[in-house]
Amino acid sequence: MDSVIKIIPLNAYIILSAVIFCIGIVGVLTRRNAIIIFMSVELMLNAVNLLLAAFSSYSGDANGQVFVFFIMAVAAAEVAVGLAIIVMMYRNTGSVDIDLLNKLKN
Amino acid sequence: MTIDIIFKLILIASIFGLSLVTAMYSTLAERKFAGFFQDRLGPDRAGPYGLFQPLADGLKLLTKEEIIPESANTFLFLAGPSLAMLTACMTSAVIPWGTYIEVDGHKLPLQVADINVGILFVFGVVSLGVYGVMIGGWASNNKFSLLGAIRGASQNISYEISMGLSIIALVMITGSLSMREITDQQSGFHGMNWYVIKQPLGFLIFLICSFAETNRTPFDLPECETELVGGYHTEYSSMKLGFYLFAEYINMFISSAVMATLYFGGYNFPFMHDLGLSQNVVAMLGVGALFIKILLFIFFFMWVRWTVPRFRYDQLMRLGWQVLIPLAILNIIITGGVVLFFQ
Amino acid sequence: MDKMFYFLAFLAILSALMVVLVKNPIHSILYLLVTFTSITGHYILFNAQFLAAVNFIVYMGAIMVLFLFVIMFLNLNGETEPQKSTLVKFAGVISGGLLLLVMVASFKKAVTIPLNTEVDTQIGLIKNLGMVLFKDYALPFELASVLFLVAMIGAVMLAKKDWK
Amino acid sequence: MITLVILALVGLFLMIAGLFDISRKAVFGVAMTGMVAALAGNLYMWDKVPMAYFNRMILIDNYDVAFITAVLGVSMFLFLLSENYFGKIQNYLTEHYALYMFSLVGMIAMISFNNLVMLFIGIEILSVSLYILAGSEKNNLSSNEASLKYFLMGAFATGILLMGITLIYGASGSFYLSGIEQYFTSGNELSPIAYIGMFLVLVGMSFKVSVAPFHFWTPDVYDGSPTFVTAFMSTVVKIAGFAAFFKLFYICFSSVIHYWVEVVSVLVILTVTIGAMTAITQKSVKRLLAYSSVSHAGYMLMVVLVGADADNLMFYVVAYSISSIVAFSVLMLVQEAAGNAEITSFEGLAKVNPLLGFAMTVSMLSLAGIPLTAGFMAKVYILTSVFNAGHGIVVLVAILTAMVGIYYYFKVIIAIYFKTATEERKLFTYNSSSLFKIVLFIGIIAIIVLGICPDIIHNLI
Repeated sequence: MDSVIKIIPLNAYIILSAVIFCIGIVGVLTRRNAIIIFMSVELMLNAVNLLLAAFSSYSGDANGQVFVFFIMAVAAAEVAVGLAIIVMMYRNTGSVDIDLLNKLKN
Repeated sequence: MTIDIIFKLILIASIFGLSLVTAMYSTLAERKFAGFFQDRLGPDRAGPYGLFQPLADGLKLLTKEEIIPESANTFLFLAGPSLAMLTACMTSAVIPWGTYIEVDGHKLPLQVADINVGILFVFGVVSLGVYGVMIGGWASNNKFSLLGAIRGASQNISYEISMGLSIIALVMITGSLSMREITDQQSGFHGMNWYVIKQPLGFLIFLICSFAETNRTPFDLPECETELVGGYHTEYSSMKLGFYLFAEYINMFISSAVMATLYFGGYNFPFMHDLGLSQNVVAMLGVGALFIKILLFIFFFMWVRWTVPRFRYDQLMRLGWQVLIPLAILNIIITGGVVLFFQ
Repeated sequence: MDKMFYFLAFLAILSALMVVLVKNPIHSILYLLVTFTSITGHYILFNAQFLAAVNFIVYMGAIMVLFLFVIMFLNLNGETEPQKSTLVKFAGVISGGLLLLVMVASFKKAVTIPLNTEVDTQIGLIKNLGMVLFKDYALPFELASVLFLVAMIGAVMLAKKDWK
Repeated sequence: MITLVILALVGLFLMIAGLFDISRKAVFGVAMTGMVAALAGNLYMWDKVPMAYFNRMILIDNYDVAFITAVLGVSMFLFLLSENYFGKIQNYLTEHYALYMFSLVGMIAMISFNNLVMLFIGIEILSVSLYILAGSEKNNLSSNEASLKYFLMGAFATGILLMGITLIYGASGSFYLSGIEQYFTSGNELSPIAYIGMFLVLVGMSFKVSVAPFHFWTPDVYDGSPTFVTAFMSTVVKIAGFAAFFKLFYICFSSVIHYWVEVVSVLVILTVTIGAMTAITQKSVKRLLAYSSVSHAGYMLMVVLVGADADNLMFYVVAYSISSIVAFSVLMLVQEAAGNAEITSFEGLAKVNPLLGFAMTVSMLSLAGIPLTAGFMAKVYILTSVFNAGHGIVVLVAILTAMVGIYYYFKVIIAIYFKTATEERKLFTYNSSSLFKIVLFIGIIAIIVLGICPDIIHNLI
């Protein structure tokens, strides 16, 4: 089986990750549901992971893949805390809308 | 090259068929054993000793009316059981069913894919198994189903941790994540160098976690009839329900196979290399040995089901978090110490 | 192989778009799951087996289950989500699009590593990665455990109901 | 390195101690002892040959020792002034302490990093602890909001920062600072992805240290969090953030400074202006301090802009932190007595409690940059070096906004000295122990002494 790194140019992967990354950014900027925003952030992190793995494989350097491993670990920790925060907020307000809190305070 | 591919296709087909048949007859066996444990006969009308009962059940499920609740999300409602079935069948790809057989000088391993990270693959697929339950339970739009789905999710997440930890202790001894290599390592001492001897605690934890992951009694809270009217599959009928039930039995079969492979020597059987038989015969006998081990495990699953009562929810959580996880960590520490000592 | 790449790339982008576009959070999660699956596919194409397995277990098996769990737990329905004003949405899309434009424009000629070099395709195997991880990256690995401890404290502190 | 280990172990120890019934004083004592031990272990490294640990994951030279000392010293100062905060925590007391210890671990990893993995993990340990601490008042909606906003923005910033790191790795092929530096100084034509990576790192770091226009989360988060956490975030965390920011840019990107110097100077101008302008209208002292911290971040960013003189940064963060902590500690007491943080709550404070009034006044003077205080000398040093580097406009804008700043800082001073307290407010008691008074007094002395003879700290590195 011929490896993909001999056929597809690296630029294709750079552009693919850039596209996914920007979709994530747009998601963060346009949605109001905290969980969806958070999922968009996960999308961004995955774009980063993909790009790191691509760089690492194309240059034959394992460091990049180890970094991906760390990003995954951090993402897992962030998810645990983030969802706890969202649950806490839902308990108090009954909603996960990020703009609602401003209204409640005033 | 072509013979390899043809052989792989035959292998896949026969594994798939075997798991289906085993699952089918597990249902009959379960009812028979239930009858035995409760001092009654069990099914005995369809065919001699009720042997055609699974076929009759299948026919019944296939011909029953399809009911999809009006308020349910149709696509997800259908996706739930399909996902459950899919994840149940995926694991069998990395299990080594036997050594290899020789045809025309070709060595044909009895394993669909010997991937480098076999155990991780099994673990990953097991952790995906919860999606079938969750999506089905949510899509039904029924509070009992939702409760069952949430219970299923939290139970699976909780027990996955100790399962992973017990696997880590095993991997520390084997130094490999490939299922085939782990099985081959157990062929020493006349085919009886099984890892259950070195990892008794790890095996016990793994066993309990497999019960929880397959939602079998005493961990069948996601579907308990008395409180949740069937849990996540309350709203399901006909073959969709059949898929859920079937997936449970396939899961039981597969987790038995994984346990047999990891801890009970897989296709190794005592004195396998001392009998002086040809390679093909040894391979076939090995497959037979593996299946005997699997069937024993399946019997154990049923034995437990008809003996032990169901846990309460808080007991389930306490067992997972306060007993199994510390035990699994202790197991890792002991294993690490022993491995270092003998290095 | 190149067909595989294009198929997976197309799938990843399409489902990533759907994550952001659909209203129902549950559907978003399922589309995100598809994105992760296709990214796992890319890892397999790289022969990065360990990453593929970990992506499977961590992202699909743990993180997304948690998301799904929380959404079901809170019983959020897509129809009730208030929308941002069109202006904000427009601005968000424009800024994201601009960033994409700048990135793609500059990446187009950014060939950093020449194609077809004889690189080691075995680096993604678990033995190799384990060596790098536990020799060079031992300190960050240990610090990651501190991070998990923090996350554990946080989850218990914030999500549990107070006792008096 | 020993510092890192000690703090992590103390955090662990505190978590286990939470299982047993231990008095508040003992817990506080353990945490302080741990920090003192860590500080001693850190000072032991002073003026040694720069040492790399764990396969060059961290590298400790005088720069790192100085900033770690600043972080530890300032947080000890803050802890000593905050007995009321820890006294009020009902649930999870030891976990709170453990979180502070772990966040210090993260900061030390951030400061002494020699590999971008360490920077990333350090930032994450710190941020995750802060998300939790910001939301630790669970029944307070503002605290919830602060936590959620901080979390979402922090995760977003992490994503951007990571993309930057990835692109730099793609261009240079290394995560080690030396490898990246080598790539940027090699003189070859740089790959376009290196530029984009550099700017994404800039944006990500700017988010984390709240530099305008990426500061919009700051007021809500600083306002909503418990006041102690706000003080912690706006002083200790800022020291660590800017130490990492400066180190990264100084070592890696200073050879291509002409590409980003204009961007950073725009950021500086925006930050000082926006910070000062929005602070004018604030009625709450807490919010005022939040905006003032944004404006001070602008000054700290100037050091990055110049790309040299780490001792200026050092002096500035120490001066700013001490002044700010004195202000926050007074604010905490007033807030507890009056129930809110409005400027009106400070009216007549000088008569009711002269020490608190004087402390607040000195810290406000220092934050405003009035001569004979530490804040003045800090501003002088930085503005001189910026002027010498040829950024006249930045200096001009900074001086103008500093004048605006004087207006709103003096609003507080006027309230303290020239307004009379209501009858009700005269009866307020400000619970403070003698330890608190002594430490507060030391703080006041430090502000003035640093203003008169700044060489105690300046020129150390």
